[in-house]
Parts: sequence; structure tokens; C-alpha cells
Amino acid sequence: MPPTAIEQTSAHPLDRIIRADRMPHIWCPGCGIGVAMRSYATAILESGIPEEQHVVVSGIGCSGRVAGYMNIDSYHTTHGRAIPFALGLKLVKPELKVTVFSGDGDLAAIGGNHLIHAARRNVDLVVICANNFNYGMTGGQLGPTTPFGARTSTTPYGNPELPFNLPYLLAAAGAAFVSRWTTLHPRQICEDVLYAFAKPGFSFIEVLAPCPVGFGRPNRIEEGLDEMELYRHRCVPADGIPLDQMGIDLREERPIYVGRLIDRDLPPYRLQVAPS
Amino acid sequence: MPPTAIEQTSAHPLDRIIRADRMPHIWCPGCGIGVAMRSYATAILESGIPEEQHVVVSGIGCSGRVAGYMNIDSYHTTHGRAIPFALGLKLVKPELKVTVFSGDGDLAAIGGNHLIHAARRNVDLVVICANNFNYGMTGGQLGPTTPFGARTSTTPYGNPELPFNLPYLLAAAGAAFVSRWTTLHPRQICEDVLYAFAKPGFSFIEVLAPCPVGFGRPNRIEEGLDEMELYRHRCVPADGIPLDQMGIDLREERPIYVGRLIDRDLPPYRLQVAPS
Amino acid sequence: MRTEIRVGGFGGQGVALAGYLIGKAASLYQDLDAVVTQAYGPEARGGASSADIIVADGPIDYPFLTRADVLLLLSQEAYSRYRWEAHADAVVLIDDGLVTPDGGDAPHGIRATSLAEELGRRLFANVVMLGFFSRVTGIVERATLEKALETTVPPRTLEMNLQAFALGYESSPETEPAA
Amino acid sequence: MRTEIRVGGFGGQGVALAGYLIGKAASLYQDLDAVVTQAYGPEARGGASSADIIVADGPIDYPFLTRADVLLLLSQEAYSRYRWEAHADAVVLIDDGLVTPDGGDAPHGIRATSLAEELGRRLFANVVMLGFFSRVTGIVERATLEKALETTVPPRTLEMNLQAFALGYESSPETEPAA
Amino acid sequence: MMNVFSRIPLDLAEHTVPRGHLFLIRERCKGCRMCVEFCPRQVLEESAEINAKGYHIPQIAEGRVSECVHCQFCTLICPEFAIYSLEVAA
Amino acid sequence: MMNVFSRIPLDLAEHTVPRGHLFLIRERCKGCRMCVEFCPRQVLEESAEINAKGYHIPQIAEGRVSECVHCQFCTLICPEFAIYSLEVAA
Amino acid sequence: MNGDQACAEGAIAAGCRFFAGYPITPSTEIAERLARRMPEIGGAFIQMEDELGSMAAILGASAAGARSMTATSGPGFSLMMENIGLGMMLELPCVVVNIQRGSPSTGLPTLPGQGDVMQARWGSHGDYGVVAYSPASPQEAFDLTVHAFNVADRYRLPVFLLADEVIGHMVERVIIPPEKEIELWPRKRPANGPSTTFEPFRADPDDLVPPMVHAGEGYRLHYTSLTHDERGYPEMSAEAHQRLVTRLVEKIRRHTQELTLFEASQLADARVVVVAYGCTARSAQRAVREARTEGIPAGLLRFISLWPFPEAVLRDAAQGADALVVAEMNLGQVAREVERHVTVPVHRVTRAGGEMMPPDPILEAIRRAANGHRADERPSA
Amino acid sequence: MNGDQACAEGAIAAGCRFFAGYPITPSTEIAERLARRMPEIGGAFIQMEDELGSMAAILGASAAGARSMTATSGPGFSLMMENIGLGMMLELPCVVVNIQRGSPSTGLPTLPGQGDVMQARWGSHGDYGVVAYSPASPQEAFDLTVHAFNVADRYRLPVFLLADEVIGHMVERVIIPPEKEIELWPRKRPANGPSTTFEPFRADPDDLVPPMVHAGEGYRLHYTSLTHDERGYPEMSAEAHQRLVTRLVEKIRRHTQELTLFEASQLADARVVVVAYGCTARSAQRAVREARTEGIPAGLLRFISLWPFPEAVLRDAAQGADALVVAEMNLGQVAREVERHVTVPVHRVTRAGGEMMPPDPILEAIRRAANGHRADERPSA
Ligand SMILES: Cc1ncc(C[n+]2csc(CCOP(=O)(O)OP(=O)(O)O)c2C)c(N)n1
Ligand SMILES: Cc1ncc(C[n+]2csc(CCOP(=O)(O)OP(=O)(O)O)c2C)c(N)n1
Ligand code: SF4
Ligand code: SF4
Ligand code: SF4
Ligand code: SF4
Ligand code: SF4
Ligand code: SF4
Ligand SMILES: [Mg+2]
Ligand SMILES: [Mg+2]
Repeated sequence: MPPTAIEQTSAHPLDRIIRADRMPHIWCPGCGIGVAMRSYATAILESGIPEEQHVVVSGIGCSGRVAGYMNIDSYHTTHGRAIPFALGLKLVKPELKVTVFSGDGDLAAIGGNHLIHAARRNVDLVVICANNFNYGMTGGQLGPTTPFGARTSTTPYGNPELPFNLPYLLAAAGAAFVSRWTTLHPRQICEDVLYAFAKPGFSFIEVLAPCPVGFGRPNRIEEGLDEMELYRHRCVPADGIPLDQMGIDLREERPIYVGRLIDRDLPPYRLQVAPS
Repeated sequence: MPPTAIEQTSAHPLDRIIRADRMPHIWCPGCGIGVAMRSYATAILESGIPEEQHVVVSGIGCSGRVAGYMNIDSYHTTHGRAIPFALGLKLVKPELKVTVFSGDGDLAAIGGNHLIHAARRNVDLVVICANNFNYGMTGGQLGPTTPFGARTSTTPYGNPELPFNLPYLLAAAGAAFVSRWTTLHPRQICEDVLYAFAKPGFSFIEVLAPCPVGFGRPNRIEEGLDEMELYRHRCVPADGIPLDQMGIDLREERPIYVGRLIDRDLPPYRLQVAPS
Repeated sequence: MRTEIRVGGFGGQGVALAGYLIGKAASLYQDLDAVVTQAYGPEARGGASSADIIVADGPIDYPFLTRADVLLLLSQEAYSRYRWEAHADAVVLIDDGLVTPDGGDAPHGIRATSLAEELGRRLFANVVMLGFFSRVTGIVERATLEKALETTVPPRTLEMNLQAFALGYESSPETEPAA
Repeated sequence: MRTEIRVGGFGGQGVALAGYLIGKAASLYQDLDAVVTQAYGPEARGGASSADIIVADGPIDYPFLTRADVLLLLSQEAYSRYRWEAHADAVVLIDDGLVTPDGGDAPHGIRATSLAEELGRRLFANVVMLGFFSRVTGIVERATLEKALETTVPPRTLEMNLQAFALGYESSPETEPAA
Repeated sequence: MMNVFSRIPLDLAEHTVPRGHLFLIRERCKGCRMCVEFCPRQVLEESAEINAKGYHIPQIAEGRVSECVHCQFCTLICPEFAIYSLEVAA
Repeated sequence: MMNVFSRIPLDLAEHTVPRGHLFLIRERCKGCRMCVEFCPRQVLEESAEINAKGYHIPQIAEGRVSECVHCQFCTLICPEFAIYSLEVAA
Repeated sequence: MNGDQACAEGAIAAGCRFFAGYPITPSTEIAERLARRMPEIGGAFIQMEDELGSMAAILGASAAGARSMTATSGPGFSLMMENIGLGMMLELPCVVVNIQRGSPSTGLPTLPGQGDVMQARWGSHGDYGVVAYSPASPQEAFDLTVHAFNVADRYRLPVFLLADEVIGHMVERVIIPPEKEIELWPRKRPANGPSTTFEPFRADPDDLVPPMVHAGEGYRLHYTSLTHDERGYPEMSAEAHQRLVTRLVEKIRRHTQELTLFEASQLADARVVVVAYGCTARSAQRAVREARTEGIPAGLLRFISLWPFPEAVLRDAAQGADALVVAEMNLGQVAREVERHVTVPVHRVTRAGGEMMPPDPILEAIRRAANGHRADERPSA
Repeated sequence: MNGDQACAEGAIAAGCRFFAGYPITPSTEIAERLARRMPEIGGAFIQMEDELGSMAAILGASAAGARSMTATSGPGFSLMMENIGLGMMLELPCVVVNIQRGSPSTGLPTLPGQGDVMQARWGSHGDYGVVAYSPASPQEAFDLTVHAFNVADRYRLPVFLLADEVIGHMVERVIIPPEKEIELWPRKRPANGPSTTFEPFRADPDDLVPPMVHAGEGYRLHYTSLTHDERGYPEMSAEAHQRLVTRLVEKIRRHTQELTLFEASQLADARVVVVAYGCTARSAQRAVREARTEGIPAGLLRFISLWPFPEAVLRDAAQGADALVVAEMNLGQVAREVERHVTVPVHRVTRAGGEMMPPDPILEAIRRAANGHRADERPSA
């Protein structure tokens, strides 16, 4: 049998939960954000919680465009402020499942303060962070997760800064649940989002995602596919590895730990109530 | 012999390093900030580094007034921005010893993002944080270190938020040196400031300090002295205690761990240099 | 009728509360209008502190003191600062345990802080002073000030507050001898 | 003399670079003034992309296209979007591997992307197109465009760039048969 | 170094194998080849054909049309919501 | 629970004991009593005297004037830069 | 009750059930009172990590359907500017209180100023319409807070209460009317439920305000801070931008009359009209009274709304006057607006702040104006 | 070279050796170029965690003695407002570049606007003087960046370069003069070394600018964002505040003439004067040329400096004219200033942004103005 064309169609099973009228999205070929988003979309459908009860809030960035593509109540706010916006929304309507979907720069650079304070308060939010090791949207600059020595458009001689180890930071700040996966793990992302939906308090799910245009090319990871291969070869389950070892380094010999990293019961944030 | 009056004088041995013309300072009776400041002042004198080479940068708060009382080059900036201001200054004149002296609210609430990013970059700064568990300056509100359940003017029914464990947070963010003392430990503070002066990279020294007016009174620690007694009874050396146990809790049975908590060699921040 | 009253002292002496109580008594429990304003020291506690009350029988436009008619002074600093800004014939009340009046001045003195200390808490010096003020000036009545205390202070401290007030009200309103 | 040139395609095709090279060649290496402007898609890559070059023999005020005299089109989308905004008699150059012209239109075609792919990197389609543009229009000369390449592209890619340019320049400038 | 990804095919092997039928929304595809590379059954390959945006869309490799086990990994890994498989009634 | 503060007096005991003479900048004192409470030799006590701001300043307790060992803890712990001891030539 | 507390009570009376703030003198008492009060009435009080977060949080709360508020002073107001712009763009009703102190920068934290009037108008990037009210007493702080919520909901934007430290900290009798006497305007809401044709940013042509949809109501709406079309979808075009931005400005400008609040006293025969607002108006009131006792026919136009600029009432008031006196605790921010709209000489009485402007300099300016002195040339750079 | 890159090269030519920034379209190319260039010349490039940090860092760098700069666009400019106020208060020279895009909020990130003109003047709380320049070509972006540093150092304040996306991204020939031909004004420094009587905030009465002392020079100086006296010590009094704030405003206002830059073309006989700036001035130039070919005596007054407002040159230019046309890519921000200073009709040509204003609407306004049409009433709220 010769090669066969795949049957063409114009609709996708997820079209009811994504804004199909806005497809194709703006993301580059090989970009991982779409995979992270579909994992979230799938979790919504599998959650058993009506779609009308789900809200997604994003900041600004390529990852921040997710809010614009999800066919649920969705807010595309300002750079770095998705978490406090989501917090206000959630406290007023605690019955809603409020998820923040945004990028490493949005959440951990300009939005870093809200991130650690929301984790500290243990507010009942699910935060999905698409970590592509750079600022994709603005053209591939240094971000707070860019590995030491990596090249970006603002570190042409190699990054002189050490990156955040996000799970460790979130653990220290007070998050109840932290996990890390890559876009090679769509099922696990979906599972952990589902788990986070059910878990009271602050959940943080880091999804490593290729950004071939911004991060990949300057660092000789030409295609999204190449970064996926890298994940395939270097991802290792984190079981038992201490949190301070979770940093990601580009050097070949270092593993990338993935899995559920923190899962603990801390009192979730409750508004003050006057004794009656 | 009957009680004797202490010999009166009008000058103090430290008057050359403090702005004696501005004494008495604005701090309340029993406030601990003065003790933390004098420990820093002593360290400057003992450092062997000429006083002209020392710079202090503060944010806004009672603790932030330290910059105004030190008789060295001193900058009293905006609330939360002492660290990036100091960073700019330091990068331009690396030969200066730049210390940031500010409060828990200034550094860890509004300034939290700069704090974690400066630690991540491991910029060569010494940060002294006078942690009095509240916002003293504005009259005793909730701060990011206010213990769970504590009363402040904005948590009249008890604090519903969990506080930061600052040493743990700083460790996760990337600081090279972290220690914690109280105002009962002026010698140790001085020693650790001296140590931090000599240590490349980011040092963070947390000094627990009584704020009887803001934090003490609503929490039945009426006087500065009472909080000092509490330190006397509950401070315990941190040796071997894991960082995630360093949180401070008001409940009687919990110890307050003090000592050098992190001391590690990480590459300190260096500006990018073009290969020649 | 517009009477301008200033209470002066340092932070922690309850100057603001004293001012508030006068204003509350006048505007809520007597048929007067009143405005209370307060001079803050630096943002923190511990600096100089004062509270001004304007009491009038009609709407008050400019809410600040132009020149005090009555002074309640709880510290030397307050005395030096405010005494001579006030009308020369102003009614001046001082804590004469803390304030030494200038030569030629003859304020009404009461050892408010010592009396409060005897009562057990020096923090009540302000309330002692209030009693004294009511007695000496009569601008605000004992009953309304006591009502203001009742509706303002924490219930568990009310008793002691009323005692402090009585101490001030009942002490003899002697004038300090002009030194 | 004011000539308005538009290069259109999608992100990643090097549209901006092509525009830049034309402008640089004209303004630095020929006795012309030039302005290059660029239409960004959304902030990210991957959307539609275009670059406009105004070439003139004197100062340029309004720096944008009013109506294109020359078009270099690297995608169908760009063709549909820009072709009929341009002068009807504009010189239209297309990558005819990617663009199917409308009925009645007779642009100059070259299989730029295929040629670049044959050379080893489809990314060089833009440079193939540049060569073709120089040959067909003569507005900017081969020598100055090559000089612009030399001073712009990373040295290690210069050789391949010059080959791509030559491929475009030397291919026969045939007009597409009007379909 | 234990490979996390390898779990997926491993698990699959233990089930009775279903069959899938593939669909593609041609104009959404950006030719990233994720589906091609990560199909555990090598069902897909890049075609020579390009869509309106100039991307090479995938096709079913020679002789592999019935190899699809409806594992849906192509569906999950396609960043474009472009390709998916539906289970074929056995 | 080991008490960190207790280190200070412990160390001191091992040295030959010097003597200190105390000084006070009266108008700086805010009567916080830190010097009084934390002097390891109970040299100080609160006096009845108050300064211009109304604070009770410390004084040397009955019979303790020569007990000062110049450990300087009062100097270190005074938040007001108000009290200090100087070593008396032995 | 002081002005801060009155403002807090006003919020509660207006049905505000979400407050997010960050302490700052002289606004802190608002937060402190609401920290105590909100939990009593089932509302939310949260102290955020900074003012950026406070502003974002009240927008989120608004999006969920609550009446929400924050309170700050100059430095915090500056920090809120980006997210105030977000509120304008997403058209999320809420109230932002600024108890002004001595500015710029940290300035005089405990002392009054009125230096943020122009900032309230222009502090965030780009063009958008603004509504701001300025109370002259604690009672008015209460009343205007209620009104600000009403206006915010009717016109869908963050509304500013621009008070000053004098009003915030001054204690005066405040009468809180019984609940049923407080007029509350409903938020503008869509007539019909979710449907595929519903466009959340399609404004009614008569008032230019789109009805508002909240999270969790089944509309599956999208709000974006990018320029958007009537569906709420991003649209990167000059046309969409022109349409949207013009509407954001026009929906306020067009309602200037409805939004204007002022108090005129003794204007009928006034030859010298004093314009003032906030605490300064109280001194102006006294200066006018004293001028009258001197036989000068002075009057007072007190602006209660500052934005949209009350130009019509200003022009009316200036009609019969020989001169205007504008008194304010900044270096002439409202005066420069006044100058745009009148032709008679404008005498500026300015103070940088730090203490309430006393009546004297205003009285003197009235005298100068009455004697036909030229207004001082003080072009503002 | 595009305008962004030209600006970066201008900074280097001006001796700027410290850049702290945060990427934002359309200013990012400035950061990217300096990331490459600074390390080549021993300067500092640092990408901060946000714009709050960027602004604070360049102030610290300035305090240490460096010429320092940051670059951003509307959203980041809003975030910088608090620390811009700090720079004004501490009188720390530096340059803040805003490459304007479509505003408000996230708006149109990749498309041009000129909507931040009033924000540049009033964006931080309180009163202070402001200097802003607006380039109309990449070459001018280079030249004005150099000039902005000079002005910053002479008058001790953060100076704004208010460019727009068109200029930032437009590629044109830029000539960089040899180093020795670039005029650099020195920062104003004290005549003598440290002494006990030196007062760091004592201004020279002739220019109102205090000489500047840097960290590490032995002065043991204190800088505070609180209101301060001449020693730099906090002073919480209305008098000190009045003295300080008035000086901050006056030191700029008084030098309006020296700070004003403009280009007049064909004004001598112009009956219709077009006022424009930045990219819009290029379209205005063409419109004027076309009007002339139609026989309309039009001329162009191009503002190069926007703040302090060039009122004198405006009045001069308006002298012989029958009408003014103000063209800008916002809803009339400079037009409202123009209206304050002239009596002839002012025709506004406004666009919210999203694409460069083409010459046509300007030409039409010129025609209308020439035919004596009334200016459209468009009172700005
Ligand atoms: C206040 C502000 N500063 C800067 C920007 C420009 N900006 C937009 S997205 C972005 C970075 C996004 O990075 P990240 O969150 O990692 O998302 P990615 O694009 O990588 O998915 C920046 C700096 C902005 N929009 N607003
Ligand atoms: C932008 C801004 N927000 C708020 C304030 C008000 N403010 C001044 S100091 C302070 C808190 C200080 O707390 P902390 O740093 O812990 O110092 P402390 O007074 O407790 O020593 C606040 C909220 C301010 N000055 N600027
Ligand atoms: S720039 Fe990077 S993150 Fe953004 S769409 Fe492209 S690949 Fe994805
Ligand atoms: S309020 Fe607290 S921190 Fe501030 S001076 Fe008083 S005791 Fe110290
Ligand atoms: S469903 Fe699985 S087996 Fe079938 S094509 Fe997709 S990835 Fe391959
Ligand atoms: S994964 Fe999707 S976008 Fe990528 S090649 Fe396959 S079908 Fe196309
Ligand atoms: S020096 Fe030591 S012993 Fe002497 S008084 Fe002070 S604390 Fe006591
Ligand atoms: S420690 Fe200092 S301030 Fe406190 S009582 Fe002693 S001398 Fe006075
Ligand atoms: Mg990213
Ligand atoms: Mg504190």
C-alpha cells in the first residue's frame, strides 16, 4: 500500500471546549503551549465539573494567549497579574474552578511576587505554568528559568544568572501541590490538573514546553521536535530526589526530574469571619 | 550605697557612624530596630572597610528609617524597591559595600519579587531584614511574616494566612548566605554582617525585632522587653534542623531557630562580558 | 460660638483618644457641632502628638485651629510648642508632673500621669486630664464625656477609665503659682 | 522618484530580512534614500508578515506604502491580501511553488522555496527572491544587494546566501501565464 | 536513567489492542511532525504536500494504515488540535 | 531546648573580669528597660526620675556600682544609643 | 467618625462585598475598618502583597459580580496605574479611593495634599474616560462612596474617590441613613441569557455602555486587555482600536452633565467666584464669608466631581464674574483646566501641601481679584 | 538601523554605561542591542524582573554616578510611575524611553500610538517638572537620546524620550558622528569636596539645580524620598514641602526656552499651521506640501520637545495664522494644551492609534481650516 492521505475533516473533538473559530492559533510550529492547553482542556471535560463552572485567567505572553482560546469564561489580563485577578474572582465565587494558565516569565518574573504570596496564603487556585525557558512572545529574551549559560536575545554571551528552581521555590513559599511534566506527558498533565482541581489550596503544575523560535534556535535545539527528544532522553521520575536538586540545567549529563513533587495538607486560605 | 545616677554625657561612641544630630530617633520605646541598626553600625566599624565605602539603602517603614540614621552614604527609597536600587548602585560601583536594611513588609511583601530575584541572581548585596511580624510604620497591620492566627489591625479576628518562612524562601530562591538572629543577639548579628561583607553573592540576615506597638500589644506581648524575654526562652540553635522547619509560630511550644542557616558557594552575579 | 481646643503630648499618651472623646461628647451627646483633627508625627509612633477640637454651635468650615482657646498639655515639648501660639489668656491645663511652665505663666496643673500611675496604668493620664478639663472649662459636660467613654473604650477598661476621669474631675482646679 | 515595494509572506520566511536588505542596499550602497517598515503579526511568530520599502531619490516623509509599485509575495495569504491593493500594473513577483495567482493576473514567478530547499535550507527562499527581484526590476543592483548580504548575514552563512541570491538572479524572469 | 515517557507504550502492550482511524484538519496543521515522531506504531510520516500556509502535513506511511492502535498519542501531542484518531469498531 | 543567649555570660566567666564605668545620654533614653533586664550583673534598675519626654531613665542599683564587668551588653542592647560602658583601667 | 471610616461605611452601605488593599497612610483606616466590618457581614477583606495585586484583585472580584473597592494614597495609586488601565479596558466597575497626602514620591505621608488630580485623569497609558469625586467632609466621603459605586456600575469603569488627608482623618458627625433610603443603581446587565449571538462588548448606542456579564453565568465570555471587537476577541486593527478607545472616552464625556456634582454658594451676585474642592473648599467657604463681610461680592463654586471636568457649571458660574480664584493644594492642576474654559482672569492660590490651606491666602486673592489686579502669570510647564 | 537601535547607539554615544530593562514590544530591540553592546564596551546590561525593578535600578546606578537608561512601552511606563516620582524627588538624572504602542492597557502591542503624552507629564502622583522629547526619525532617535542624557545631567531629573512604534521599528540611514563631535554636557557637580557644611540639596539660585554627589565619594550624604531640607534630611513641614516641590517644578519651567526643541517649516507666510510630532509629523509634512501645491499657504510646526510645553514657539507660530491643525495619534492630548495658549481655531486630527496617521486626514483638515470652517467642538473630558 502506498502512503495514504489522512481523512480530512473540519472539526476536532475538543472544538466545543476551545474557541474553534479562532483556530489556527498564533503559536509557532513546534511550540509546546498547544499541548499544555489541550491537556488542560481535556481535564476540564473529564473533571465532571460543568464547563460553565470553569474559569481560566492568563497574563500576557504566548502562554497567556491560552485564555483567548479556551471556550469557557476567560480573562486575558495584564502581564504578571493573572494570579491576583484570579484570586479576587475566586474569593467572590468560590464555587468556580479557577485556573491560571500562563508563562514562566509572566508568573515567575514580573508576577513572581503574586506567585509566592498566593502560594503562601494557599489560595484555592490551580496554576499551570508553561515553562519554555524564555520570553517567547517578545522574541526570545532571558527569563527567570533560562538556564545558566544559555543564549537568548538579551544574553548573547550566555546567561550570567542562575535560574529559579520553580518547584523548590513554590514549596518554600507554601504551595499545597506541585508537579512538573513536559509536553511529552499530556496524560500526566491532565491527570495532575484533575488532581489539583480536587485538592484544596494552591496547586502549581509546571509544564516544560518547547519554544523553538525563542529558546530553541539560539541554543541549538532547532525544532520543537528536538526539544521533545531531549525530554524523552532526560526526563526521570523525581521520586525521592530532594527539592533543591530539581533545578534544570542544559548540560547533557543532568536529568530533568518530573512527577508529583509536593502534595501536602496545609490549611487553605479562608476569608476572615467575625465570631458571631 | 544608695542607687547612683549614671554619669551623664552627650556623646556616644557610635556617634560618628550614626547621625547623632538626628537623635533621638523616631522609634518607639522598646522597639528593636535600634539594636539591629547598632549591630550593623558596629560591623561597619569593625569591617576594616573605610566608612566611605559603605552604602546603606532602605525602603519605607520604621526599619526603612535606618538609612536616615546611618552616617554613611544612605538612600531612603520607595516602599519595596531598596533591593533593585541597591543593585543598580552596586553594579556601577562594585568596590562599595552595599547593604540593604529594611523591614519584613518592605522586603518580603511589596518587595518580595526583587528579594527572590536578587537572591536568584546571587547579586553581591547584604540584606538585613528587621522582621517584627507586622507593618510597624503604618500602625500594626498584617505582614507576610505575621504568624497564623495573630491579631493585627487588619486581622482583628486572627490572621487567616500562613506566614513566610523567610530562610526557606531565600534558600529556595538562591541566596548564598542566610542567617537568623533576634535583637537579643547583637553580637551574633554583628558577626554575621561581618561574615556577609566578606562573602561574595547574596546574603540575607533576618533579625527578629520587637514591635510592641504594632505587633506586641494586640498579641499580649505588651512591652519590647516581653518579646525579648520570649526570645530568651524560645531561641534554639538551628544546627541540623531542616529549613522547612524554620517557620515561626506563636504557639508556646514551638522553638524559634536561630543561627547560620545557609552558607554555600554559588557563582555570584557577574555582568555579561563580550568575548574579546 | 467657636471654641478651639488643643490637646498636646507625645505618642503613646492617648492624646488622639482624648481629642476624639471631647469631639464625640460635644457632637453626639450635646447640641453642638465638632471637628476633631490630629497632628501626626512621622508615620510611626513615639514622636510629638496633638489633637485639635473645634466646638461650635453651627457648621464648621475651616476645621483647624487658628488660635487655641483651651490647651491640654501632657509634655514639656507640647507646652513649649503650643503655649505661646495660643491666646495669651487661653485656658491652659498641664500635667504638672511632666511640664514646668514658663516664668510668668499660670496654667491649671494636675499631676495626671502620677495619678494615673497610682491608679495602676499611666496610660490613663489622658482620661484624668479629660476630667480635669471638664471641671475647669465646663465646655463639655461630665455626663456627656462619660457617655463618650462608655461608647468608646473596651468594656473591660471602662471602670478604670471612669475612675481616672473622676480623679481628674474631682481634683481641685488650682492654678499653678506663676514661677 | 518614489518607489514603493512590499515583501509579503508568513513568519519564519525571512520577509523582514529581505526588506531590510533592500533598504540597506539602496540607502547605504546606492545614492538613494530608503525607509523600511514592517507589519508585525501578533507579538508572536508564525502569523502573517510583511516588510515595506520606500526607495526615493530624496528625503522620504510618509514612510509607509500608499500603493505598492513592486510586490514580492511568498505566500498565498500575502498574495490574496496584497495583490489587489497594489497598482494594477505593479511588478508582482511570487514564489510560484506557494502562490497560485488569480485568474487574469500574470505575475513573475520563481519556485523560490523549492530552489532554497534544493540548496539545503528552505530558510533561504527570501534571498532567492531577492536575486529574482534585482534581476526583474533593476531598482536595486546585484552588487549592492550582495554587499548588503555580506555586511548583514552571519559570516558562516554568507556563502550559501550568495548562492541563493545567484539562483534567484540567474533564473529566467519569465512571466507566469495568466491562468 | 529511567525514562518516564517509556511508560506509555509499556502500559499499552498489556491491553487488547484496539484500532484507530485518523482525521486531519488540514489548515490547522503546522507541520511540526510531533505526531509523526511520537506515534509508537510509526503510522505517520511527513508528506510532500503543503497546505495554504506552506506546511508539510502528515500522511499515513506506506503499509501502516492498519497499524494504528488508537493510542491517541498523536491526538494528545498535536499542538494544533489538527489530528485525531477515533476508535474503529472492532 | 538549648538557650542561645546563655552563651554570653558563659564565655565571660572564663576571662579575667574587667570593670566598666557607665554613661548615659539622658534625653535619648526611652525607658525601655532593656539595659536593666539584660545586664548579667544586675547593675541597673529603673529610676523614679523621668526625662523631658517622660521616660524613666535607668540608674545604678543600690550597692551594684562596682559590679559592672564591662561586658557591654547594656551598650549593645540599648536601642537608643543612650547608655554605654567604658572600661575602667584596672 | 473620620473620613476614612465614613468611606468604609459608605462602601458597605453601597453593597461592596470585596475589599483588597495594602496599608498606606492616610488611607489605612479604611482597610482597618473594613477588616473588622467585612467579616461581620459576609464580605471579603484581603490584604494583598502590594497595590498591583490589590488593584488586580478588585478587578477579578468585579468580573465575578461583586462590588469591589481598594483604597490607597499617592505612591500606591501610582502603582495601580497599569491595572487601572486594565479596568478601563475590560470595563470592570469598581471604586478606587485615593486619600491624598503630600506628594510627589514618599513626600509627606501623614500630611495632606491634593496633588493627584491630574494623575487621576492621565496616570495610565493611553486614552480613556475617567470619573472622580472629591469629598469635603466625612459625611460626603460616605455619600460619595455610595455614589461612586453607582456610577461605576452604570458606566462600567473604575471610579475614583479623590479625598485628602484632612478629610480622611478629620472626625465629624456622620449620619448613615437606613438601608432602604440608600439609592443603589444596578449594574447594567444583559437582557437575555447566554446565546451564541451574544456579544459582550456590544454597547448600547444610546449610552455606549455594554451590559455586563459575570464569570460563571454560562456565557463563556472572553475578556482581553488587547484591543478587542464586540465579541471580546482580540483584534489588531486601527479600526477596532479607534472604535473601542473612542467609546471608552465618549461613554464618559457624553455623560458629563449626569456625572457632574457641584455646590454653588452665593453665586447669584458674585463678581469674584472662588473655585475649590475637597478640604480646601472649607477654607474657601470661610474666605468667601469674610470677603462678604468686607463688602466684596464673592461666591463659591465647589467642585464635587473633578472628572469629567465640570466645564458647563464652570462656564455658567464664570458668566457674571469679573474674576475667578482657584484654590487648591497643588501647584495649579485644576486651575489650568479652569483656564481652558473661561476668559476672565484666573487667580491661582496654590500650596504644595503639608497642611490644609488656610482661609487667608484665599481671602487675599479674592481681594486682589476684586480690585482688578491682573492674575499672576504662572504658565504651567 | 531602526529607531530602537539608533536610540541604543545614542545611549552608548552619550556615555550611558548602565541599562536595566524589561522586554516589551516595541521597545525590546533597544534592550537587545544594548545586551550585545554594553558588554563590548564595559558597560552594564541587566534584564530585571519587572519594570518597577528596572526603574529603581537605573536610579541606583545614577546615584552611583553612571549615566543610566531604561526603555519600555505604555504598560511598563505605567509600572514605572512610582519610581519615576522617586527619581524626580531624589533628582537623579537618567533617561526613560517609551516607544509608544496602541494604548490603553495591553492594547495593540505591535502597532503605533502616541497616547502617553499626558501620562508622561502627570503619571506619577504630585507635582514635579518634566522634560520629554519626541523623535521623528531613527536619526533623531539617536540625536535626542544623546541630548536627553545631557539635559538629565544638567537639570538632574529622569528625562523622557517619547517615541512611537513607527519610529522605533522604521529602518532608515543613521549617521553616528565620531565620538569627539558628540557634545556631552557634564553632570552638575559640587565645586568642593566633602565638608561638614556641604548641603547636597542646596540649589544654586540661578538654575535651581543642586550639584550632585555620588555614592562612595566621602560625603556621607542622605537621599530620602520624604520631603527633605537642603541637608537632605526628612522634614515634615509644609514650608519645606513648598520649597522643595516648587523648586522641582520651577527648575524646569524656568528653563523652558533652553529645553524647547522644534522644527518650523514654511511658517513665514503660513495661514494654516499644522502642529505635529513624532511619526505623525512626517505625514503632516507631506500634507503641508500637498496643501501648498493646492495653493493653501500651510506650514508645519513640529514639536521635538513636548514637555515643558513649547508654548512660546507655539504662540509665535500662531501669530500670523488663521487656524491651527493639531495632528496626533491619540484623542487630542497635545491639542488640548495648544488650545490653552492660542486664540485662533484649533482643528484636531486625532487617531486612537494602530497605524500611522496617513497624510490625507491632515490635508483635509488643512483644507477645512483654510476655508474658515469652525473647529469641531470636542471638549475633552
Ligand atoms: C508590563 C508589561 N511588561 C512587558 C510586557 C511585554 N511582554 C509581553 S509577554 C512577555 C513575556 C512573556 O513571557 P512568558 O510569560 O514566559 O510567556 P511565553 O511568551 O514565553 O509563553 C513580555 C515581557 C507587557 N506586555 N507588559
Ligand atoms: C507604595 C507604598 N505602599 C504603601 C506604603 C505605606 N507603608 C509605609 S511603610 C509600610 C510597611 C512597613 O512595614 P515593614 O517593612 O515591615 O517595616 P516596619 O515598619 O515594620 O519596620 C507601608 C505599607 C508606602 N509608603 N508606599
Ligand atoms: S515564540 Fe515560542 S512560545 Fe511563542 S508561539 Fe512561538 S514557539 Fe511558542
Ligand atoms: S511602630 Fe513598631 S517598628 Fe515602628 S518604631 Fe514603633 S515599635 Fe518600632
Ligand atoms: S492513535 Fe496512536 S497509533 Fe494511531 S496514529 Fe495516533 S499515535 Fe499512532
Ligand atoms: S502534530 Fe499536528 S501540527 Fe504537527 S504535524 Fe502532526 S498534525 Fe500537523
Ligand atoms: S557593661 Fe555589662 S555588667 Fe556593666 S552595666 Fe552594662 S550590661 Fe551590666
Ligand atoms: S536600654 Fe537605653 S533606652 Fe532603654 S532604658 Fe536603658 S538606657 Fe534607656
Ligand atoms: Mg516563557
Ligand atoms: Mg515590619
